[in-house]
Amino acid sequence: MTALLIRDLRLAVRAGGGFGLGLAFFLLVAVLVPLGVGPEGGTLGKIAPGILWVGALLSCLLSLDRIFALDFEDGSLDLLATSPLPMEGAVAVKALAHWLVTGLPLTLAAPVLGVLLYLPASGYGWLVVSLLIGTPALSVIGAFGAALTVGVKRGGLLLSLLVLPLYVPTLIFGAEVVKRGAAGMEIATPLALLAAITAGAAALLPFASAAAIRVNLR
Amino acid sequence: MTALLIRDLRLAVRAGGGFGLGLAFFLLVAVLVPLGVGPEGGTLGKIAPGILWVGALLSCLLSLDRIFALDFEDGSLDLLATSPLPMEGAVAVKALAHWLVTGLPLTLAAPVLGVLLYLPASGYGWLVVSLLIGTPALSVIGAFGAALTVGVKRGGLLLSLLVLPLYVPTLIFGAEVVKRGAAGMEIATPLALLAAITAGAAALLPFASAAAIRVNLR
Amino acid sequence: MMPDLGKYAFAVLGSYGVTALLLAGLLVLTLVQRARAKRLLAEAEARMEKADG
Amino acid sequence: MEMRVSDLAVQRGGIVVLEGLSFTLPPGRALVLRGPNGVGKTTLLRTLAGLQPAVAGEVSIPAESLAYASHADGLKATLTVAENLAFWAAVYGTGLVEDALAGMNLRELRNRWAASLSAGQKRRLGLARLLVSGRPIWVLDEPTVSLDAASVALFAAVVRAHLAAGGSALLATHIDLGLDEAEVLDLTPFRATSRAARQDAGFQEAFL
Amino acid sequence: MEMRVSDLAVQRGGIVVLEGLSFTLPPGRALVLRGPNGVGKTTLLRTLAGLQPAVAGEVSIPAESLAYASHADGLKATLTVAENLAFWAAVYGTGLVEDALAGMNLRELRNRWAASLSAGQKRRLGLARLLVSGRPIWVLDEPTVSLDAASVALFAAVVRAHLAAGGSALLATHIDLGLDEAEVLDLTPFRATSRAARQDAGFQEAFL
Amino acid sequence: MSIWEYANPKKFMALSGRVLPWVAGLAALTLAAGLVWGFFLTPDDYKQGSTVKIIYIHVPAASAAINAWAVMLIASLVWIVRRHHVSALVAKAAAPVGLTFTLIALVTGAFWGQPMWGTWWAWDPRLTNFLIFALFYLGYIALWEAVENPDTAADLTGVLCIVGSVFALLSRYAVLFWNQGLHQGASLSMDAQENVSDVYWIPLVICIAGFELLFLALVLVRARTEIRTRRAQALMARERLA
Ligand code: HEM
Ligand SMILES: Nc1ncnc2c1ncn2[C@@H]1O[C@H](COP(=O)(O)OP(=O)(O)OP(=O)(O)O)[C@@H](O)[C@H]1O
Ligand SMILES: Nc1ncnc2c1ncn2[C@@H]1O[C@H](COP(=O)(O)OP(=O)(O)OP(=O)(O)O)[C@@H](O)[C@H]1O
Ligand SMILES: [Mg+2]
Ligand SMILES: [Mg+2]
Repeated sequence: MTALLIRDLRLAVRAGGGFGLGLAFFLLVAVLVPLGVGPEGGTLGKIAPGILWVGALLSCLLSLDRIFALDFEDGSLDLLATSPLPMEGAVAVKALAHWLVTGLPLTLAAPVLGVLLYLPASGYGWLVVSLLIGTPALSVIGAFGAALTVGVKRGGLLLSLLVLPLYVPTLIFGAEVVKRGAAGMEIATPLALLAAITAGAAALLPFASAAAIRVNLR
Repeated sequence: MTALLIRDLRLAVRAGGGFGLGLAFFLLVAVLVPLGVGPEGGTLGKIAPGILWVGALLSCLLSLDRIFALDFEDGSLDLLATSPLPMEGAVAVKALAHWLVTGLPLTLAAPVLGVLLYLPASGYGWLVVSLLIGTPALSVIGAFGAALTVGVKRGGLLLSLLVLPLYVPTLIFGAEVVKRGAAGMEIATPLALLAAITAGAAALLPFASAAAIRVNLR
Repeated sequence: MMPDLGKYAFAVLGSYGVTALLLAGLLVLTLVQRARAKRLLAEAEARMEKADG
Repeated sequence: MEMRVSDLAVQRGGIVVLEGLSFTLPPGRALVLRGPNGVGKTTLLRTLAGLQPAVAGEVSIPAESLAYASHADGLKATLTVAENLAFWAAVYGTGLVEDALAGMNLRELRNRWAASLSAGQKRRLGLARLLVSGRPIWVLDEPTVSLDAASVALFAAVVRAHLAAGGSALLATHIDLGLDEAEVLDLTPFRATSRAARQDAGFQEAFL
Repeated sequence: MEMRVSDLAVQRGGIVVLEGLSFTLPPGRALVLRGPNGVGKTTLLRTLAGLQPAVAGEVSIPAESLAYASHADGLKATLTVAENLAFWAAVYGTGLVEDALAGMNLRELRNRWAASLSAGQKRRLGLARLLVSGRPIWVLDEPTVSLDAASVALFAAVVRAHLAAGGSALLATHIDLGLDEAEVLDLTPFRATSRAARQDAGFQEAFL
Repeated sequence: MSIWEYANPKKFMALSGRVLPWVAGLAALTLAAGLVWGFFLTPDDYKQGSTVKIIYIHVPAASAAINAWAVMLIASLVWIVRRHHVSALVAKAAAPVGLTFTLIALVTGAFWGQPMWGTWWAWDPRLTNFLIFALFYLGYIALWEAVENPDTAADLTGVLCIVGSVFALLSRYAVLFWNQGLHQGASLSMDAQENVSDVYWIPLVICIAGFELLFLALVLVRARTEIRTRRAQALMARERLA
């Protein structure tokens, strides 16, 4: 298990491995939206929580197909499936690796991007907290989508289509936490729901993902 | 040339080929943003031109890596390079095919999504016009980015990073046309500039792309 | 000695501080890379000497 | 440590391709599968490795004893030769990296990126994975593709040593491996033809 | 229609791997390249195909006369066998699809998706591309990988017919193709070693 | 002797080895002098107060970052036209330095904007352009890192640098069109050269010189590192074959 985690992290930081690129994409969304929408601070500040969460979600999404597709294409997934590692464990570890290279850096970078979108000062803390609690769910759900589409050649966009609806609750509660936090309102309810989604997804989805992979390898 | 165009279009509509998925992604962005931002019509209407253009841009971006990566991986790009087709022509044709399966459907679907975002009525015509004139540039510039990253394993995100800054002028002028159009202002200048970018990119970039591909095949 | 920065102390010291950090980071990175390259090259050249001689 | 297969039928793409196949593979023996292209060798090996379910018949393989090598090598281009092997050694919980490197003549290439190997060198690395697995039953799909004569001989020697140590090997191949002591099983006679056998086969047959 | 190579040096990953290579390949002749794994066969063929520049020496090949087949087949999984071939026929401006299907014994598979072919069937389809190209000089990298004995014989017959029609073929391989009339060129003696030749070679040599 | 001679790695190493200590020393000296002068010995501006001291970093860093891009563009062109390895490596060496200077300009600008404009960030054309600039640098560096074969990487990044420069000009214009901005006018008592009183102007010029020298020194060191790495790689590769 640790070997798999280390391998995945090592592959991520090696040339072309994609570490930091999710982050870059997040940054790009935060830059492009003002370019498209216009520079007025009032409007931007109002949409900032939503846009930041949508941006985080899209960045996660883009690196999802790496979770299994590369291993499938070069045959390692076949070999992993015939190895002594339980597939459920492998899935969980790969989702964890994905979070470590995508969700975590994203969370840490979010406050800086908040500046670009004129996020109100009271929102920064909650932005970080909500991302920290919410992004693991994105990785786990994403791993499930990746497992479903692993056999499909370049299933990247199909993957997006499958996964995005599953992301909706996380997005709504996550953005709500930031919006309320920024407005100084009570945030306990959405935060609790966000945490519940993450916990539930992390506990149950690896089993579904492992089953999906086994089917796809047949 | 026509054979290549027909092949690329046929591959796109076959299983897993990605036709319609760019569209689906565009739709999802249009749905997710109101979910993240909140449902007030005033705010949404104001940001609609920008968000729609950003959405179109992201959808294009997501399908870019298909332009050359699949052909590279299965060896067809080597074979194409040794075939009688000039590489510049092949690049141009592939960008055209990309536009036909991504940019064009997107343009046609945009008015419907405008409704979701409360785009003011006067903006619909200009939305379609600006996308029609602007999206070919997205495909051509994207083909250049795809050509640069074709050797890189799963260069999808690197591609985004390289290409998005190049998209900035197109985005600004495109969104500006819609914004001004919706507000009933004069749109000749940004529209002319948008057209100039498309024409310039289509005339010059295929040469740079062909050079990049030849380098990557070495 | 220290000039009185008044209410802008945070902005001024902050920019000087971050600049110092960024420059120091770049400098350290540059020197580390230089040391590694030097070491690698020395090793490779030593081996070449042995092989040739 | 014996692999026993009785009256096995396997399917690919919803069509039964082989049926009525029975054999045993005791420790210390090698069995070479032959048959024309498309007869179903790959399909059979994938079924034995547990990657796809059998249509009919029984497969008995002791748990945790099988190592499978497919057409693809499962190498990571951005890991070095040694790192690639070390990963599999950790997965299988063995520490045999050095032996495997020595065994497949990869010592000199140990710090090269897998991306920069030639076709045959990649294949050698793929085969070294077997040594690192420490598993007794090897199931190999065209293991010597792209290998030169010397490497084929090296591979034969490796297989022989594995058999001598009580392991066994099942190999699908079109070319001569120089393993004269191995039994050969031609799959052509087991081509699925009978309607009956296809009857309750894969998902497609339910509609026949 | 003669391919002439004189004093050629080729590089891979910035290192000269072969040097001082000269040969001519007149119409009607086949030349088989041999050599251990990693000697540089693939590199040489890619250079001749124009995919990478030569380091030194001269290659003279008549324009538009060469067809190259690499380790990979360049098949599109979601096109049928016939569609795959028809594409290349259109690219090369020939209409030889039916002949090629017949030549490589693919008629029965013509409406199958390329994805559902076995390894050997895919390879046959990859080779059929050569027939469709109508080019006289074939440059082939391990063409018979994964082929069974019957298909190897079929391929040999196809090559013979090509030679008889005035074509020529350059083949890198490790196994016997059954083309006894072909000359054999072992690349081992041309391994690059001399310091001088390496001096101004690939990009790395500028730093030596 | 033509200047192309120095495109030979050996000659470049010899020459750069000789000038490097002087450049580095001079850079340290001018920087120290300019910053000490600026920070300790200039009065506060009547309007901006002590924040005016930020100018001694902000402006030199910004102009050095722009010059770094120019250096990369020229070096890329030289590589593509004349295929001199050293120039490709100089372009590679300049990118991280340029990126750092860009970041410094951005961060100091943000620290300055906070008290002056009441906001850390504004979508002002100059600022926006610099942000896009930073993204170009990031992409350029990422491309160098992602491509393994150094010659391929040099070719690809060269093409990117040229195309990117064209688009950078385009973006500049597009961004100006999009927003007229407040960088210049807003609260500056001293934006144009002639408005700057000598009290601030002289140390500022010294600082600009210091940053340019620092850039030169860092690029020299980094280029030397790249050359050493490439030589080590070449030796190791040869070893493997021998
Ligand atoms: C993140 C925010 C900022 C960025 C990215 C930025 C960027 C730049 C750039 C690119 C230049 C041009 C340098 C050159 O052409 O040589 C510049 C110059 C300058 N900036 Fe900023 N700036 C920022 C914020 C500010 C603020 C808040 C102030 C002061 C209120 C300021 C004051 C100046 C001055 C006085 C100059 C020199 C003017 C000139 O030579 O034209 N900047 N800045
Ligand atoms: N999706 C599918 N639908 C129908 N038939 C299929 C499908 N996929 C594979 N087949 C067929 O199944 C048969 C078995 O293929 P398999 O790959 O097992 O053959 P093989 O013996 O390994 O051949 P080779 O020696 O060429 O590797 C082939 O005839 C192939 O054409
Ligand atoms: N990036 C690289 N850096 C250094 N050496 C490399 C690189 N890529 C390939 N090589 C080496 O170049 C040599 C030539 O490889 P090539 O693929 O041409 O061999 P080959 O004769 O086709 O071998 P095979 O029979 O195994 O296919 C090999 O020794 C290989 O290890
Ligand atoms: Mg097979
Ligand atoms: Mg080869």
